[in-house]
Amino acid sequence: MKKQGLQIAGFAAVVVAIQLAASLTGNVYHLTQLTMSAYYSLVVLGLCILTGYAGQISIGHAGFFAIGGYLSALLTTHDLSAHGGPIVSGLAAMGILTRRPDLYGGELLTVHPWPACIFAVLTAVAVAYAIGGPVLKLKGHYLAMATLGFGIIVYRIVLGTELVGSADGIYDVPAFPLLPRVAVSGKSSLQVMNYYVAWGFVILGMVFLLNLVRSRVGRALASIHGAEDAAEAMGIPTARYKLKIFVVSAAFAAVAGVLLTHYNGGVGPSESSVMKSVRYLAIVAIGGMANLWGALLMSLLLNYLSLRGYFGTYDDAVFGVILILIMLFAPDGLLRRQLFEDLKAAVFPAGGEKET
Amino acid sequence: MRGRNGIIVAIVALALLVGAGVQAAEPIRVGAILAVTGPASFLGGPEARTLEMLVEEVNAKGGINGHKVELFIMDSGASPEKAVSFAKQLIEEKKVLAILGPSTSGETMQIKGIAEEGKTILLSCAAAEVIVNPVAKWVFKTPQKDSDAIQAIFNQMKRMKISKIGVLSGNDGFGSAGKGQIEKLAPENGITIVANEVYDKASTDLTAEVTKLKAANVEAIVNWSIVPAQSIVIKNARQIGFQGPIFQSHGFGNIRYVAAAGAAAEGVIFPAGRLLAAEGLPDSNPQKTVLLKYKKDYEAKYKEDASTFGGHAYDAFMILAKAIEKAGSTDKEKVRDVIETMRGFIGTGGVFNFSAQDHNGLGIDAFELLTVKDGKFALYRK
Amino acid sequence: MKLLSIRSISRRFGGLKAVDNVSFDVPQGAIKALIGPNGAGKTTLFNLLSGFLRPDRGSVVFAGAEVLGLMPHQIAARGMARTFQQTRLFPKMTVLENILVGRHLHSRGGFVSCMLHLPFLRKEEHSARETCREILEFLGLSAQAEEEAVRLPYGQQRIVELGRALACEPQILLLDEPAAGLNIRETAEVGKLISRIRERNVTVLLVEHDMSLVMDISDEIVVLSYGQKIAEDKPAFIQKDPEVIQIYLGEGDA
Amino acid sequence: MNLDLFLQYVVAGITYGTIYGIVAIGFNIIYNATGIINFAQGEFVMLGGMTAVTLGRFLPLPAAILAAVLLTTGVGALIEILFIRWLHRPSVLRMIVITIGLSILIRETALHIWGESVRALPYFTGTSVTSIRLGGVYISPQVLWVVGISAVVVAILWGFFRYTLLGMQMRACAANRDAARLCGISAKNMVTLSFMLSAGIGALGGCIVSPITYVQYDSGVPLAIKGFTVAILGGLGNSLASVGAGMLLGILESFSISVLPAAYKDVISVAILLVILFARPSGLFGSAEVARLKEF
Repeated sequence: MKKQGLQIAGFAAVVVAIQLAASLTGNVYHLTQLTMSAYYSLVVLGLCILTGYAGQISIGHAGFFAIGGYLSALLTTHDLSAHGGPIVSGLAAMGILTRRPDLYGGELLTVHPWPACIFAVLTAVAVAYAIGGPVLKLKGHYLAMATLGFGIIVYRIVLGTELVGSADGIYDVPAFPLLPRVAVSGKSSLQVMNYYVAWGFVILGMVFLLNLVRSRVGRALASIHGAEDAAEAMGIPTARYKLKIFVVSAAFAAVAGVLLTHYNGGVGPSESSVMKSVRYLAIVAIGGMANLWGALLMSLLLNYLSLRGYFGTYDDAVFGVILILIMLFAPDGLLRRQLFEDLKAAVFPAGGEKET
Repeated sequence: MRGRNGIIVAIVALALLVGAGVQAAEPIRVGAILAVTGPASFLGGPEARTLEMLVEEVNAKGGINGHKVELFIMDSGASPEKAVSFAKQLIEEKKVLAILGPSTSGETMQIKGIAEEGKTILLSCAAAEVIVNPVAKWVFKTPQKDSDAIQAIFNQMKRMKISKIGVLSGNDGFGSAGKGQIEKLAPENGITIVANEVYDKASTDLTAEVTKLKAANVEAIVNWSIVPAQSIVIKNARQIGFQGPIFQSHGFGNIRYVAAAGAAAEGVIFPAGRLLAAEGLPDSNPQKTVLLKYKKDYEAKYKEDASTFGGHAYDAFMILAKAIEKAGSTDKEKVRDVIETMRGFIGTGGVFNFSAQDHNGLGIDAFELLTVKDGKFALYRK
Repeated sequence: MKLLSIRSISRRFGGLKAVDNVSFDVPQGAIKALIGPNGAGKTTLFNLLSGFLRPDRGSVVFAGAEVLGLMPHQIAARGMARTFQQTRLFPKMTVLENILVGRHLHSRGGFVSCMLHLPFLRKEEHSARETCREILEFLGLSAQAEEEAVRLPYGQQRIVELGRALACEPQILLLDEPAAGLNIRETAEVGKLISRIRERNVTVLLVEHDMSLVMDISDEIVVLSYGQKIAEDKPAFIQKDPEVIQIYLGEGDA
Repeated sequence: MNLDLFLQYVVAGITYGTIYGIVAIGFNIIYNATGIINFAQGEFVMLGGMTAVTLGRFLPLPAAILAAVLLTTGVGALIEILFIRWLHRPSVLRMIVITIGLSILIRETALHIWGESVRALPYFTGTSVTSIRLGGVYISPQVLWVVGISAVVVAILWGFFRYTLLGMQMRACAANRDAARLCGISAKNMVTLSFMLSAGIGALGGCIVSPITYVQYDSGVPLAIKGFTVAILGGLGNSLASVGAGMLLGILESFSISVLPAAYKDVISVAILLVILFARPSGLFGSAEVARLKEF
């Protein structure tokens, strides 16, 4: 536990160092992409614990991200003033609704970001509960396909529904006032604050998950990954544990979706695309499957570079190549001590590498 | 652990260095956010190539007012979140004078607010009406209005005494925007939509959809889409023996779609900018020279047919260049004001007349009804 | 006083009667052995008892309650722990961690409390580790506590798996061929270990091929053949039982 | 809905169905030989189409198609040798990720080779508008080509696996690698062969459907997804069944749009996939036991 405290502290220090470095060198704008990367990292962390530790693959996590982002965006942009009626007035009475000016000086009556966010995340959680049961009974390719299928369904629905703007997505999403004087917003004046908000969330999430993996539950999850029947024989309710961790990671994705949507001021179908889900999985794989720190660092690095357009028209290609190379030569990821041994093992099968 | 933290520090230091690298004061900086790859690459591809060509040309001539143009093309892959990231990057970091694109309406709407906040000119190459209506101070667009295209079609229908139509549209931004406008304008023109279907851009066969329309005995089909699948529609319609006229959107303005549809494309009627039928225009037409030049240059350089999409980028860049020239400075405010008051600018999309109320500057006269004759675009003679 | 009583339990796979109407009891504190030629249905019977398989009919009363139809983890929670014929150690975990998983039933931390690392967990974790170290002591594996379990020599892996089951503090321990693939010396050690486990007043039911081991340690023996119970008696008598001898000679096994 | 309309929908369904079926067969061959689902299967179809179109410029159509199929077969072999062959007991997760990576890689390479524009082979007979009229139903001759060639392919495959030594060896490996190895069959070569086979079939599929569906650098993925659905529907590893399943799904889809907005067409097919996975992963036609012992 001490060790973990040090890690977190060290990481927090780095986060601060980056901000100072950026500000002092007059490159504050780097924080924009770093902030976005932070939110994507939340998804990656959630997926890492599900796939890396509990051994349940998911190629549909962008779906949960999208459920969070889209619902929050829809509720905070859909103008209710036209509707009126008892429900609306009722909601207004409960203080759930809020008035705000739009881009063109008009006024909108919409749901306040807080209830919207809560509703969005709860919905994602509910969906995860609902599909998790049957999905997690499946194994191997079947599990991969089922999660992939879920992702595609979300993508299709988003794309085919005019209420959520079909292909255009939802735009003009307002800032999210988390606390008095602290808001998730893309305004360049709030850049530094948002950088800290985002990384604050990541560190919080990291603490939660590190606690989890180092605990009784963490061991149970790892044992499910290692030998499900033995875990069951030790009295671990494997089905329930798998479902719970699935829900946890879905919640991480949904929260990320909500926050990034408010930060970007919009959300589009691309956020729910299969390619996105694959990227998250790729990052977890590159980070070393059961390695939260690795996943976090790789997510930070790759998302940052990708969002700054360093990969140009080769963006997806880069991910593809990295994915293949890592899986071929270092299936346990890069950020590890015995990396070299594994490379040897991979090249000379006689070495017999271990498999996850 | 220390080691790992070390890694991050290294990574970021590196990143900052790379970022800091791009600092050069002299040239005019222009950004472009285009969907060069991904689901809208058929838009972004030609647009990007057109811009590269134009910049080369301008710089070869010594730039604008003696300033060379430095163009940053960012490939958004049609994902809004990237468009957002790039828009901020271009405005805050690259300090660009203007952003050309994005290619899709979705992305444009996502960064509209950012352009406003960053007080940076945005010349969108996307079609949707919402981009310029309501008008936002810094946001302009070069493609013609859907509503005008549709009006042109409806006028033609009235001449042909058609009142019962079936509508098909792609599930992309272009398709859904057009679908909305059609549903809005049809009643005013005394036209009833008896069947209305949306198809996916990855569709492989749409026989079922057109069969449904035929079953509703529509007199004509309007097919509103910008994706390849639209030529599958015409083909399947003809295959199942639909004889009535087929109207397409200006999204059909890409000779490859005609080639793909083959014989089925013959006789399709669609409104489009004059680029596609430039040769057929009377010499009196003011656009003719501009069109022919762009066509010639583009086709010479890239060995592929020029499309109206590239034309939108052409117009966006030329309008900007013209404005900078006239403003005689690279001050965002000044340039923007010049664009807003620009009149009679001859582009590929039509003759632009901007105003404080109209940030598109094109009217219904920007459209010519075209048809396909022997696999080539030709003016439609009513 | 019977701890476990099995009544006319049967299970068939397609045409094959893997376990056919078997009944016997396991008295509290006994070491009972289940022997029989390959394919006699011993492991199937274990899987039925521990809930990994559903029987076609029959009843299993454990500690005075019917356990048939319960999920394996529920049966484990009732106090029945088992090992597997092929070792099922958790990879990428140390010996200690493997044993700690066995403590699952005796700790309470849930998802939320674990994420928040609530104070009570520190005590819980501490005592769990204490117990496990004690068990490692008992197994004579303290030295290997921090090694990765699956990298230990095979013999020790068997012991770790046994210890993991022991960590559940079961009332009864089902051992599926604990001596499989062990050399004579190791087998003898396992034998001693099992007797010492009994001294921790844990009842033991084991499947074993190694006759010498079985004869040494077990109080009673049940003989299965082709899914049916053909004998149940003290080792001394089983050795003389003509039918049993017949099968084994016929099999040429053991 | 009158009879003609009904039949027209059926024809449409059969058209989609055949396409899906071909992709599914590709999946099954590799799955049987390796237990891997090759997520890059759709890319083989795309490659076949693209290459054929390019070669079509200087070669007569049949030659171009043949060459395209052979080339793609080569790619299949190359992929197996470079990325799969030497892996030591790879985990399912690892294989999934690798093949996904391959799919991305091939797609992006195609983008940078051929650009983003759509291509199509000419219709084998007649033009895009020619259609044969049976009663009130219109059928494009190309559809007949697709159905016909697919039928032949399936027949040949069936014969290959039943009656040729090589085919039987592949089945042996599928049924029990180790036993097969003991009989002196090189499992590794069988795997390579399976990749070549399914790449070739995918490519052929890509060629024959491209006049109808067109081909573009990214047209692989949607096909692959339909392919999965069908492969699962028919029971993973069961090629004949997957043809039937393809037809079923195709017809379901074409009718679904007569009641639902077409925008949700794909939701239907994927939803079906999920239902099957939940209800009976062994597929519609397969029983659990059959699913376990893999057959081509």
